Formats: sequence, structure tokens, C-alpha cells
Amino acid sequence: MIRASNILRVGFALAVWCGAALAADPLPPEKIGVATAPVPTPHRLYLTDLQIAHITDGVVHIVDGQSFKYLGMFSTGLFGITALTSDSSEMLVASTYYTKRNRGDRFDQLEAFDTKTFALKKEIQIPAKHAMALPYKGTIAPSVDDAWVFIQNATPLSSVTVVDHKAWKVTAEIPTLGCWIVLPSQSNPRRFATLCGDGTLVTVTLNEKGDSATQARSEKLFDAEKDPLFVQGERVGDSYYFVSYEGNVKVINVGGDVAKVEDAWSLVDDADKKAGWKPGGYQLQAVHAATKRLYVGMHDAAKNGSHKNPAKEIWVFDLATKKRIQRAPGSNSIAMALTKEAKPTLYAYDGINLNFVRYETAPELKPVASGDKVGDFAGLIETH
Amino acid sequence: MIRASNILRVGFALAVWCGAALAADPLPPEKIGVATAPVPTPHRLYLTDLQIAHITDGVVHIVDGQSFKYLGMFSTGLFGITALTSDSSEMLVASTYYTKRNRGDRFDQLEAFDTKTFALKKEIQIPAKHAMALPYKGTIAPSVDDAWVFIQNATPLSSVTVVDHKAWKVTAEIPTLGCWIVLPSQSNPRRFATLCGDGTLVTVTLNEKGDSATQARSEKLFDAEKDPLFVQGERVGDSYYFVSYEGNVKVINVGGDVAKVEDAWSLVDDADKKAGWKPGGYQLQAVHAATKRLYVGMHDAAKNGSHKNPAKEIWVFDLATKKRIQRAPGSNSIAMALTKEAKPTLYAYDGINLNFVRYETAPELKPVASGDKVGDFAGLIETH
Amino acid sequence: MKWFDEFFERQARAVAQKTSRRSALTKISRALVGTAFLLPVLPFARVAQAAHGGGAAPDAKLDPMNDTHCEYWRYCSLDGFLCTCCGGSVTKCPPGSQASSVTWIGTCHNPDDGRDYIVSYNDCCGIASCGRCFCNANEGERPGYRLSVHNDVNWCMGNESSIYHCTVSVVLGVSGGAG
Amino acid sequence: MKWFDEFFERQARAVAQKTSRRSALTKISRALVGTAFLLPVLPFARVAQAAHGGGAAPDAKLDPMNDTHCEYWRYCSLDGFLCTCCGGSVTKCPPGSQASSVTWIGTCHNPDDGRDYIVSYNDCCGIASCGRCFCNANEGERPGYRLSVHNDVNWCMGNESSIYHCTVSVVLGVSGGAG
Repeated sequence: MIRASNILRVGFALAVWCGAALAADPLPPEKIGVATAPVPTPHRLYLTDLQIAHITDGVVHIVDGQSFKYLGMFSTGLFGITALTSDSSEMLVASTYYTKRNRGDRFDQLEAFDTKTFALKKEIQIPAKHAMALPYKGTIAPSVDDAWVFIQNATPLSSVTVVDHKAWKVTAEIPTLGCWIVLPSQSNPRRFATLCGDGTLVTVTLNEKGDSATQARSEKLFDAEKDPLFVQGERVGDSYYFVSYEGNVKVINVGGDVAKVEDAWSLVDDADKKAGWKPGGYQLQAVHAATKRLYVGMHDAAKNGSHKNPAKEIWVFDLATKKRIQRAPGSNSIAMALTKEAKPTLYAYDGINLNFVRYETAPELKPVASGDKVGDFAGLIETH
Repeated sequence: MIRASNILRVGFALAVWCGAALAADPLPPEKIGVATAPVPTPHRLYLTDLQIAHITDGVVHIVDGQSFKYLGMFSTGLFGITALTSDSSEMLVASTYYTKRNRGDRFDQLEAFDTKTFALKKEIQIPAKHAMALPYKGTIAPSVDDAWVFIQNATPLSSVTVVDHKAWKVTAEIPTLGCWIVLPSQSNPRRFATLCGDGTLVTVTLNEKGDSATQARSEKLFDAEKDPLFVQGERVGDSYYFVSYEGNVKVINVGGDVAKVEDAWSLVDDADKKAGWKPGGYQLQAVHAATKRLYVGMHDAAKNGSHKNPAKEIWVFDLATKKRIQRAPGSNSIAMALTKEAKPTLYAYDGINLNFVRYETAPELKPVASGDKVGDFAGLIETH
Repeated sequence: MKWFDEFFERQARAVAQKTSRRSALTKISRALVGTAFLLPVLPFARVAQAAHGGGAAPDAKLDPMNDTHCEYWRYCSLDGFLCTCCGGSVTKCPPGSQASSVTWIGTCHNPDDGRDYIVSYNDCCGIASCGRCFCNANEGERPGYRLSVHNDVNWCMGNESSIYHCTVSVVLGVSGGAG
Repeated sequence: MKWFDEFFERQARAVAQKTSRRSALTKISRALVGTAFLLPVLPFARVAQAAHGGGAAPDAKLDPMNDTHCEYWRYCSLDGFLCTCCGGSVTKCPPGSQASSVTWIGTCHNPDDGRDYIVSYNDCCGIASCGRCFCNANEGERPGYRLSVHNDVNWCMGNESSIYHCTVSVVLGVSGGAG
């Protein structure tokens, strides 16, 4: 009886309100709804946040870099690793679930969130081995044509799960013992390379079905002991630009059967070395192919263990001349990414103030604006 | 081959270390282990933390009130509601799960954590209706003899799930429409009362098997409109001490078939009223039966909506004379609890600094020490 | 006005489901003096805010017409994250979330037109906690035995996923027809 | 010495499982100067700490023998929550959690005896993140292709529950037999 009488009462009250509305123009009754995601721009930023203090509750924050307005989020769960598809239409997430939240049976999934609607588009179970890693670029990666998704595994033994993106099924698990990070090739979408602990790269080439692969190990291309490469590679065609702990650039081509070094040079001169300037951060550099620019987060007085320090400065190099052409304030950057534009904007993530800083890149690199705090334990930016 | 050779290498290295150990007394190799939970004392504090910014990751923090040392935690998940058993041997938690963390199929569980070992002792599925409420006392409650566990439900329709604690099975779901909070009786462990929106209390009496119940509604015992009772009731025998928004005490006996008011008086005199002193907080009062003391968190300049404000002062009342006998600093208390001792200690949780404050209660109430920050969105203290 | 009819029916059902009294619709007058809420950055500021709210001097930055601040007039009984800071708006849930099927209700004074309005606080559900712009206001808020005006429960409770994300504030109408 | 034999075998297996090189056991000298880490309260302080660590003046409060502070000597490559703040100890996981079956390794200088020690950083697993005393030190830390000396992965990965809670620091022995 309670229900019926209340409906009458509510109905009466609403009728009264409606009468009032006509008489004196109060605010009209409103309808609740769900917002439509805004049309993406090149300045839309995706920030992957591990949330270490609440490890099962990872997210990707979606922010408009022009207004720094918060647009929404994707839930990524326990050590979710993330990558935009090459066409930016989906955010790919590999994550781990337990049937009882923190316990029970483990299962892993690859999930695709629609960047147009922010809704979960599709999901598929994958081998329960996905690398529970901080969000480094290349822990998960689409092929350049988005036909394949490559997912780093660690049990801690390394392997790579291959997913046919169109058929949306797992086709293979490729053992890559002692190697880490997927580096897709541009010229051959069924090929990727991976960095190995002995200083070699292993190049994996899948067959057409993606269910078997050949592997070829390069010569030793870097010294993993004395001058390790940061795993954050910036791709231009088939070439990946890496920087090393000691401040050397190495350009490695992954287009062929076997990876090879194309070029190598140093970011630091004798004076820089004396002051201890070295690269540091998580996503610590960015490359823009058209304008031939390399941006690297640097800190001075570097010492054993400072290689993840926030940037004191961001150094700008001309890839043609291999010369430093500018030093800009570092904004405590621990992650940075360029917009995919002919005249790019650089976005840095300040690891101390936990906010985005926008830099114009021309005529020279310059911080121009910063947003409010976003994220708690974030380390990877992607631009739409 | 890698594995075998490494085992040899590690073996060799360890042999070398052992040699060194004998020669010059370096630190010996250590063994990893899991700590044993300390023996509980009356000063062990359990703090239920909803973690609203990470709603699936709720916890109970366990802290030693004497040293303020952090002892461990229980995971309580999504809006887990909690209660110590009457013998303090278990922390009971009713929580909600989804098969895919944030989505999928919902199921609810009652879980019992062992306060001796901090391990999950047992779990059972319960109707998927548990009240997703802030951690108010009485959202879940054991009977005084620990034979039964009563769990508040909300769909939002109210009901109470009854669990046979020894048999560890659900025996009934009792509809309690429009009512909220379980108030177990001492004299009859199969009886509880609940506060209803029309100002009555409904008394529920279970049969011996706990699978059916009779209900009796009291007369109107309080004015839910003009002077609502805070739901935090402090039990002495069959009597619950409540305070109201306007600062009145109401003592309600739930021992009989029908609840009745035993006593009622005011916390505030005319001068207090003029200054706007009113009770406020979440777990806003505590009663000590042996010493006949009531402690209430109070704030002045109260206004509509200030009833959850942290305490500016804690007022002490003598239950025999119904007089205020002391005003002590409030420590921004939003929750407080007494140790279960003949000469009790009061612990308050500072809702602004997010730490515990210890008060001696004799010869008078006085804050004597405070701990480090613990918790993010906590609102309920229990003492062992 | 089809949307309005549907809206009316849905709200009436929702209200009927969760209250056994007409209390939800009772006009509760709003004290304007001293309602200067801080804009909290962290969740625990809910209490800091509540504390400072008591008798704090009005602050010029606290604009009752700014819907990303706690002191926005509609938020007088809102306990949660503002959807306006989470990718939604005052009345719209962020993309990818779902509006709650049941709600609690407040009565808030609009300083712009001098009227008191019934506001429905719908939680938005199904994605991880937003964690931004936490507010905790409690005008007219009552304990759980008056569930329809209680804000210390998860109003995503009736949804397919009851994961709480943020809260919107939807005007249902003028309070008690007094506007 | 049965416990030691078991320990030896278990550690040897664990190390063998996760590294393809002897690098884990390579002595990495520890720079003592300027290793003044702050004691962070919030997770994001990992980076603040890292930033301030660079060239900061020594602080009397930063005691390398206090095991609830980031600058405790064993924590030279620890990235996570200190179990000493979570109900455990330097070598023991908090009650109710499980020690990780695989680990990463650091080489840390003990100022008390002047020796460098191999330290195994075991994560403790199976209960929600502790969230207290976050530290991020990276001496000798290497990228994921040297997984056994990499601290940006979840070393609970091999456990029945891989939920990360906190990290302990277990002395395996003197580095390179040089002690």
C-alpha cells in the first residue's frame, strides 16, 4: 500500500510543480542522461595510471590537452598495459582478473575500448601471462596496420601473445626468453623485434595466419651491462630511436630479418658529462619525423639509480645534424608525447605536481600552459 | 641450458658468500617469512575504510592503539560492511563481487577474517542485496552470543539476511521495509530491533532455527522528521543509547517483544542551544556502562546539514545524573570507540588529519597522543 | 513532452520504491549564511570541508553558480564526486557510465531565482571511481531509515554494475509548488 | 642448517627462472654521497623523492639504519611499499599475505660494516595494496630485458594471487664474495 499511495503523492507534487512552472518560469524539470564523448582532436591525451596504492583499480585518464578538461576514463584493472591502435580508434588493454577480486582463479583479457564512445567494444581471454608491468610503451602494441596485437608476457619467462585483431582471436604465443618490449616493424606488419638481455635484438616474423613464427637474433647491438638502452623506442618508419643510460642515441632498424644499428651518437658533450647530465624518466623521449626533432628529458648530477628521475630540462636535438639545438625547462617530466600533427605540440607529464604541461615546439620548445592534477601513479601518455 | 648454468653460477656465488660469512662475520643469509600477527590487546583498533576514490578496494586497517603501529589489513572490497564478532575472534565482512571486477555477474559474500592470524577463515554466498553503505555500526551485527549474523540489505528495499554462524549458512531473509540498522538484543540472541522511517522500531524475533520470524512494531518513539536519531546506537544490556540531530538522548530498550523508550533527556541547555551546539560525525558517541559515561562529539554554530561535521569538542555526560561533567577538545573526531576495559581508553579518529587520537578517560577526558595518518575514507572504529 | 512523461513515471517509481514516507518531498529550508564549502582535492577533504563549512567566512572564489565547485547551489545534499569534473555535466553521466535507476533527493535553494528546488542525485555507475571533485553536503540529509534522503549509501545499488563513479544533480521541480 | 639448504635451493631456482644472465649477481657499487631520499607519504612522492634525491643535502632525520624510511641501506633498489610500515618486517611479509615466489635483486652497501650485499626484494602478495611508505630507489636497476634486476614489474606475478601488497628486503649474502 505504501507504494501506491506514494505514487499518488509524488504525482500530485509534480503536478503542482508543473503549474508553478507555467506561472512564473522556474527551471523546468530536467532529464538525466549520459554524455556523448566529444569528437577527438589531435590534442586528446590518454594517460595510463597504474594506481599502485589501489593496484586492482588502474585507469586510463582521458584529457583534452587544449582545455585540460577531463573527458573520461577507461578501467584497466590490475597492471593493465595499454596501447592505442595505430588508427586511434581503440584503446587496447591487457589486464588480469580474479574470480574473487583479489583471489580465486586468474584469467587475463585483451579488451578494446572505443575511443569514440568510451564504451568497452570487445574483449577476449588471452593466456594468463600478460606482463604485469608499469605502462611502458611496447608492453602491448598493435601492428602498424592494426591487423595484429602483440602482448608482452612474463611468468617471469618472456613470451609474446599474438592476437588477430580482425578475427579477434589468439593465434600464437611466441617464446622470447630473456627479451622484453615489442617493436613492430612498419614495412612488414607481421614482424616485430624485441630487446634482449644479452644486448641483441630478436626479430620475430609471423606467417600469414599468425600462428607460427621464425626468429632471428641480431649481433650484440648494445651493452646491457654498461650502457643499457631505455626500452622506450620512438619509431620512424622501420627505425627505432633509443637513448641509453649514459646519454647515447642508438637508431635500430627492425625492418629486415635481423635487426641492425643504423646510427649512433651522443646526446652529451664533455662539459655535459662533467656536470653529470643524463637522460631520465619513464617515457623519457619523443621524436618527430617530419620536423626531424628528438626531445629528451635530462637531469644533471646523475648517479647510479637516478635514471628514472624527472626531467630538469628537456633537450632538443636536430636529427639531421645530431646537434643539440635547445634546452628548455623540464617541468619534472617523467613522460612526454607529441601530437600527431605536422606542427606538433609536446605534452609532458609532471611527475611531482602530477599534471600535464603543454609545450609549443616552434619556433622553439617552450612550456605554455599546464593543467590541474590528474592521475596518481601514471607513466605513459598517448595522443589521439 | 640457461637454467642449468645459472643454477651452477648461483650455487657457486652462494658458496663464496658462505665462505666469507665464516671468515669475517658479515650478515648471514636470511630467510623470507610471513609475520605472525601479534597477540591482540584491548588497544587493538580496527578502522573500516570505504576508499571511495577506489570503491572496489575497501579495507579494514588494524592498528595498535598503544604504539599506533600498523599491524595489517583485511580486504573488504566494494562497500564492505564490517563488524567484530562479540568475542572479537572474527571480523565479519559482507561485500559484493562481480565476476569481472567492475562488471559481469554480481554475487555477495559474508566473510570471516581470523583476528588471530589475519587470514580469511571462511566465506559464504549471501543474497546479493547487502547494503552498500558507509560503515555504520549495525549495518552488519552478530548476535550477542555470536550464534547469528544479521546483515542489512538494501535493493533499495530493506531486509535483513540471517546467517547461522555455527552452521555457516543463510537461514532467512527478513523483510524490514522502511527500516534500517540492526540492533541485537542481549537478553534474547534471536531478537533484534531496527529503526524505521516513521519513528517506530520494528522488533524481529527469530524462531530457533532462524528460518522464520515474528515482527512487532512499536509506537512512534522518535520524530524522524523534526529530530531524527543518529543510527549509531550504543548498547548497554538491552538498552541502546541514541542521540538526535537536536542533541537529545533517547534510551530505547529492545529486550521485549516491542521496543520502548526507557529514558530521554537533553545534551544541551539553553546557553548551548543559543550557541548552536549539536552532535555531529559518523560514529559520534560512545557509552561506557561500568563508569556510566556518555561521550559525544559536538560542534557549535550547527546548521542544516552540519550533522556529520567533525567534533569541535567531546562532551562527557554522567549517565546517572544526566549532567554534562566535562568538555574536552574534539580532535576533529568523526568516529570514536572505547576500549573494552574497566578503565577504558577512548580512541577518536580525526576526520581532517586522518589519524587516531588517544584519550585517557580518567580522572578526566584528555587527548594524550596521536598516531600517523591511516586511512582515506574511514568512518568506523572497533576495539578488540 | 513524451520525455517528460517517461521521466515523471520513472522518478515516481524510483521514489516510491525507496521511501515509505512523503518526507522526500518535504520542503527543507536552506540556510544561506555560512555555507561556504571548500573545493576539496582529495576524498578526505569531505570532512575538512564539512568542518570549515561551519561558520567560515564567505569566499569570493566560492561561486554558487560554478558547477565544478562544491558550493554550486544544486549540490546542497550531494555526497560524492561531481560528474562535471569527470567528463559529464550537471545532469549527464560521463561517457561509458550508466545513470543509477534509483536516487536520493535534496531540496536546494537557487540564489539566481530565489526558489527552492527538488534535486535528484543520480549516481553514475559501471566504471571505476572518478576520484575528482569530492563534495559532501548534507542539507536535509537523514539517516538510512529515510533512505530517499540518505546519501551514505551507494545509489548504484540497483544497477547491473553497482560500481560508483560520480554523481549528477537533476532538477525535478520547484519544492512544494512554492516557487 | 636444513632451513638454509631449503632456502638456498629455493633462491637458486627463483633466480634461475627469471634471469638469462649472471647479471643479477654482478656487484654494483653504491654511491653513498647524496643518497638522501625523502620519506614519501603518498605514492606519487616516488618521483618527488627521486627528484629531491639528486644532489639534496644530507638530512639528519634520514637514517640509513631506520627500516621504515626509504633511505634504509637495504632499500637501494626497492620500488614499492615498505612491509615494515604494513605489519611485516624487513624480511617478513605482513600477516595474511604470501611471499612472492620470484624476486628482483639489488646490491646495496651496508654502512654499518662497509660491505656490499645482494638483497632479494620479495613482493608480498594476496591482499590489497598496503599504500604506506612508498619508496622508489633504483641503484643498479635495469630495464625489463634484465628482468631479475628490474623493479617495474609485479613480482607477485608467479603467485596464486598476484595482488601486490608490499615489499621485503632479504639479504642473500655478500656481493661477489668480496665481503
